[in-house]
Amino acid sequence: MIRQEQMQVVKQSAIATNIFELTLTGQLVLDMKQPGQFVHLRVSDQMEPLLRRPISISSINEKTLEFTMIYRAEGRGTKLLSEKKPGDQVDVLGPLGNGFPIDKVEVGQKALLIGGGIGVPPLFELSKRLVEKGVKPIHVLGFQSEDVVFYEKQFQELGETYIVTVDGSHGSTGFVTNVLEKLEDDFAVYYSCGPTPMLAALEKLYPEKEGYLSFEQRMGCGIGACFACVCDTTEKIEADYVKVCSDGPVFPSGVVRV
Amino acid sequence: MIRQEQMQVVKQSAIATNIFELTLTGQLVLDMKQPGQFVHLRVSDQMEPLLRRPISISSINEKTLEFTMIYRAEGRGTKLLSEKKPGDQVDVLGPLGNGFPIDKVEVGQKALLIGGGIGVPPLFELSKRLVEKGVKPIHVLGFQSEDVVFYEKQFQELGETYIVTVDGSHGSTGFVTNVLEKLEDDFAVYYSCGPTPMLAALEKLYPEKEGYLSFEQRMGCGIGACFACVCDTTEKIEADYVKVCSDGPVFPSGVVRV
Amino acid sequence: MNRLATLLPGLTLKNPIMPASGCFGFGKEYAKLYDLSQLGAIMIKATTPETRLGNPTPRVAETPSGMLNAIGLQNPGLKKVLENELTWLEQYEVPIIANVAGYTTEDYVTVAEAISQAPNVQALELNISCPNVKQGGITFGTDPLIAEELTKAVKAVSSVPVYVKLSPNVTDIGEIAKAVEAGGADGITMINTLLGLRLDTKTGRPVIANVTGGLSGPAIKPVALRMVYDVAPKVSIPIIGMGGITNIDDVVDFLSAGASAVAIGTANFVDPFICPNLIEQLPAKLDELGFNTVTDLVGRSHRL
Amino acid sequence: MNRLATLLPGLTLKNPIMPASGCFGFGKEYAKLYDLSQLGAIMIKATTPETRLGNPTPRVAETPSGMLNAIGLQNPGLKKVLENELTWLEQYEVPIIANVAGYTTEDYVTVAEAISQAPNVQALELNISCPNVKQGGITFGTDPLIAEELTKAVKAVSSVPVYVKLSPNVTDIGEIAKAVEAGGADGITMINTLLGLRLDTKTGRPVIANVTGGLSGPAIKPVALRMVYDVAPKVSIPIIGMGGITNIDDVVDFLSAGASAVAIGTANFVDPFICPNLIEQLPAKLDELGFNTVTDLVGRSHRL
Ligand SMILES: Cc1cc2nc3c(=O)[nH]c(=O)nc-3n(C[C@H](O)[C@H](O)[C@H](O)COP(=O)(O)OP(=O)(O)OC[C@H]3O[C@@H](n4cnc5c(N)ncnc54)[C@H](O)[C@@H]3O)c2cc1C
Ligand SMILES: Cc1cc2nc3c(=O)[nH]c(=O)nc-3n(C[C@H](O)[C@H](O)[C@H](O)COP(=O)(O)OP(=O)(O)OC[C@H]3O[C@@H](n4cnc5c(N)ncnc54)[C@H](O)[C@@H]3O)c2cc1C
Ligand SMILES: Cc1cc2nc3c(=O)[nH]c(=O)nc-3n(C[C@H](O)[C@H](O)[C@H](O)COP(=O)(O)O)c2cc1C
Ligand SMILES: Cc1cc2nc3c(=O)[nH]c(=O)nc-3n(C[C@H](O)[C@H](O)[C@H](O)COP(=O)(O)O)c2cc1C
Ligand code: FES
Ligand code: FES
Repeated sequence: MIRQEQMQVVKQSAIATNIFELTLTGQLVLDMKQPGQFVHLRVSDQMEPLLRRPISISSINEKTLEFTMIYRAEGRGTKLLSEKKPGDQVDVLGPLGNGFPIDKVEVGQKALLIGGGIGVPPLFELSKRLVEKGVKPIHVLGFQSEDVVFYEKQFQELGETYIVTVDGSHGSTGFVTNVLEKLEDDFAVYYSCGPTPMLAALEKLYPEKEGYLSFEQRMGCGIGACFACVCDTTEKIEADYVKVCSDGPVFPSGVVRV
Repeated sequence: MIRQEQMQVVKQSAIATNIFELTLTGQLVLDMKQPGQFVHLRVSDQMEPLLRRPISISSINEKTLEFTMIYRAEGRGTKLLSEKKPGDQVDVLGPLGNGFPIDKVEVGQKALLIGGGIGVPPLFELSKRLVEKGVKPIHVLGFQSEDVVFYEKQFQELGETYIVTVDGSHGSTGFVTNVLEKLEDDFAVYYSCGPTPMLAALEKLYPEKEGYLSFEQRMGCGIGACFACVCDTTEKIEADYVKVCSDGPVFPSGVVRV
Repeated sequence: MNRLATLLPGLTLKNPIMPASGCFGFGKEYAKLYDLSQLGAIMIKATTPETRLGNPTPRVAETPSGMLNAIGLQNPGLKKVLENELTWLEQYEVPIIANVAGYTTEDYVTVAEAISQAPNVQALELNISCPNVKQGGITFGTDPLIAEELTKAVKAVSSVPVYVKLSPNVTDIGEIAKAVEAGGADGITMINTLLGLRLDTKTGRPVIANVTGGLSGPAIKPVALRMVYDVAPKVSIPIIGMGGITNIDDVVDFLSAGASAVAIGTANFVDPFICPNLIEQLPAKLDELGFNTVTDLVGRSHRL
Repeated sequence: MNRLATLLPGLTLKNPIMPASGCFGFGKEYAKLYDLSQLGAIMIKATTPETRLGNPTPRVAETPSGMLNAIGLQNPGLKKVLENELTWLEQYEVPIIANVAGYTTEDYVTVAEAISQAPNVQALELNISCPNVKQGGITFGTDPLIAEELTKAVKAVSSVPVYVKLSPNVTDIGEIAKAVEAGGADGITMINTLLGLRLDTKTGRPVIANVTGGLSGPAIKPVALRMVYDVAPKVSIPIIGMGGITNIDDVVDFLSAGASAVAIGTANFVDPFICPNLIEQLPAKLDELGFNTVTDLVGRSHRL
């Protein structure tokens, strides 16, 4: 169920250049069922910045009623968010959307998780759940450069992890696809979140594979009412369009026209 | 000289219902020369609330580079201001305007200081300076009710102090004029800050006395450029109007048409 | 007696607060959050004769205390709105105001005639003010003669009262208001969005794919309020006011300026519970201001 | 070479940034804060033939990300402006743009003729868009024919180039722009304020004594930017853009949309050092965006 709650900041820290890890606590955590869902945050009580910001859920801890997000402080809203301190309240609407389905892969199979930049966070909870289930995740994570790499260790603890940076300052050099081309394709399903060109490249690279891709769009309401976040679809589905906020953000590969 | 400075919050506390005492520190304090001047504060780094808020300087400590304001948290801006914590920065423009002249009263003479509600604060620094000079201040301070009375002790330490509340919940009952009518008028000068009807009543009560009155107006720039804060004048001066922010806020009695 | 009750042509409202068209879809999403029967009414999304896919994305952009949108009237088209949306909405006890849009008089007439016959549609809202469609839309709202003619044409076929939604992008909104009143409008809704632009500073390109978009949210409240205050004394038909309402004081201001009811658009995105919250806060606010009923408050600024 | 240099009819600007009329008085107050010679130009307060005392107070009110004002053209009148203000300003090396206002064509002509002869006045800004004076003012700015005629009349007497300041409170600002160009205007300045209203929620009374006021500040930036973007391709005279500029990105946006220079109004009240700050920031911003000169940046959104 979607709820609105004043959640409390448990901790916040910078984990890479302009990249923050923020943990909130509240009852809303109990409704977070799927990796890949997101929350819609108010960053200020004032009327400016006005709109909520969509941020993916990166990890969930039902026991402590905590969840964590990882985001880049870039514009006005995320910068304000990065100033929140433990004890501060954040107005959270969520959990929103449909996440990554983990029932598409069987115990003992391999799953390929491909993340690009600030698209990496939702893959973390996904990977944890796959490991819990007995699936073997392989992580291929692309970043611009060393100073914005995060969670390398955390992913390594869950499974095989390849880091690639555009400028080669950490891991191998280039794009995730440079790594993928060299990997065996003995995985059952691939999951990805990152910039749209990367998602498009994946669909081309694995035309026969089952894949689940998480998309981004500018949002208004975040719950499906305003039609801000629509994407055109391919012939693969009947609907003429999908809404990223309520039909997605995760779609099976081939559904969204990229 | 008028300066703009990011000053630091030293302390802030509620001293009566919705009434806050805020102390800031910074170099700008060195330019505060006169009791009755004010500062123009930004209460947020965001664009909303947009305008600065004019608040009187209530006391000045050149040694510690600190000054104190007392204000009522009422609208959006002052409410935000009341949330500032020690260590936070506040964007201050000041000192602004012309304050109460203390050279109009001689050593050994009496001065009558009349404050109404949130007009009381600037009289505190004034009284301190008068006492320092060897002038005897008499304070008549009017408030709505007991819960919004502040600084009673502080004024008592400086001189004779009468408190009057509209509802009689503290001190005597009624308006400052009810007290004043019973007081001897053996003072050389009177000084006042408070609601305009009170200032008007004082001018009527003491037509022969030298008086200095501090006025309020909605402000834009706070420095005399935008003509937002003008007041009509009487025949007493040549100018057709005065600006509260730069010609005032303190004017000799009889100058501003009330 | 219900202090919040508001009677308008075709509309018996439990309270004067309703979501604005385009900001509430056809209600399904908000129905998951609260009971829609609480609402005074629902202004559903603009309906056109055929399915419309709207403009390319990005369709929204944030601005200081506001937002731009250029959705482009995306909607499933008349047939599906009747079959899927309005039928579904029948489960709630809430009057529906159907927002009617199009490119030609024909379009408006077609939609108006059919949709006004749906059992829960109690009024139409003629959208002659959408700034986000290239032809039609806005021109209907900026020329008094055309606005009057269109109103007449729609009135001739509608089975329910017709409200006309005015554009703020005009020199004299009072003139348009009087024209639609002369055309037979039963009420006025105002305002639609102000035409605005945001550029991506890095690239110089418009942020919104459609280039310009409609400005809404708190930023426009002073303009909207001025227009309601201006139009109210000039017409004898009621006004449903909107534009930047985000809190109960804003509601009071629009009623004071002469609106008989209000609609909430952008604020739904900031706080999805805004409509029921404001409805709940209204009685206490009336008490605070010393008014018995909402009707007593309407137009008070003109009586001072 | 000065990368910020901007050449406009009558104006050789060190940089394209100047304070907007009415937000900077005649410069005296800001001169206490910084050296006025740093500024690209100064748009001085509206001048009328006689002393004007303006509207009753309150004259300003805050709104979400904006403010309303109804100063009512208070100014010391032509004679005193010439004798006290302009003479005093001669000590600075900064071109003055004199904002000319009035109620009748006569008024405009009288002021224009005299003030254009002051040695440091290098251009006039015809204020045909003040929303805060009952007669005149705004009507000159909303009717293309009247605007054209007034421009002609002023051009006939002015010794310096004439810029016309447009009102945003119109259906089609492009039409007015073309009209004043046809009337001989050398440039356009835009936009003046949007007409708005704020009510005191407690009492229902307008906060501003004049009832309505002009809306300015960040809230109106999307509207102003849209209008500059709209007008720039339609005229061949330069535009000085304004409306809600508060930071260097806003400056870039207005230049990108087609303004050759920009003016800063309300932001001076928020940060009295805004003009010199933005002037200082501009070269680094040009570097960041990969432009050599300000002139290269002007109108880039139309060339993409
Ligand atoms: C489903 C979803 C999940 C996301 N998860 C994450 C995440 O886990 N970590 C992270 O760092 N970022 C994430 N993003 C992107 C994030 O929403 C934007 O970076 C953020 O909204 C930018 O806000 P701002 O205040 O920094 O920028 P501003 O420029 O001030 O934003 C202005 C407006 O544009 C919107 N906007 C700007 N960039 C984007 C964008 N890329 N996507 C959507 N809206 C945008 C803002 O929400 C706001 O409404 C996600 C986006 C979506 C749609
Ligand atoms: C010279 C001067 C000195 C002042 N000194 C003090 C003081 O020491 N302590 C104190 O509590 N108050 C003082 N005030 C009043 C104080 O400025 C207002 O209470 C405050 O600006 C209200 O802001 P807000 O955010 O609470 O209200 P809002 O309603 O959000 O304010 C909206 C706008 O109206 C203006 N405004 C509202 N009320 C007033 C007012 N009474 N006077 C001027 N502008 C107003 C605000 O500045 C703002 O621009 C002083 C005013 C002036 C002019
Ligand atoms: C995303 C969005 C979509 C809108 N769609 C419509 C629409 O389909 N029909 C219509 O008449 N108005 C539409 N509007 C305008 C609103 O109904 C309302 O008139 C306007 O937004 C001002 O109110 P607000 O400031 O409360 O949002 C839309 C507004 C927004 C923000
Ligand atoms: C207090 C105030 C006074 C103004 N006075 C004038 C004026 O005398 N003449 C004029 O042409 N414009 C006047 N304006 C309009 C500004 O010059 C400018 O066009 C408008 O405020 C938009 O810019 P901004 O958003 O940067 O303030 C005034 C604006 C304000 C806020
Ligand atoms: S953001 Fe409103 S429909 Fe998706
Ligand atoms: S506030 Fe601008 S002149 Fe006084």
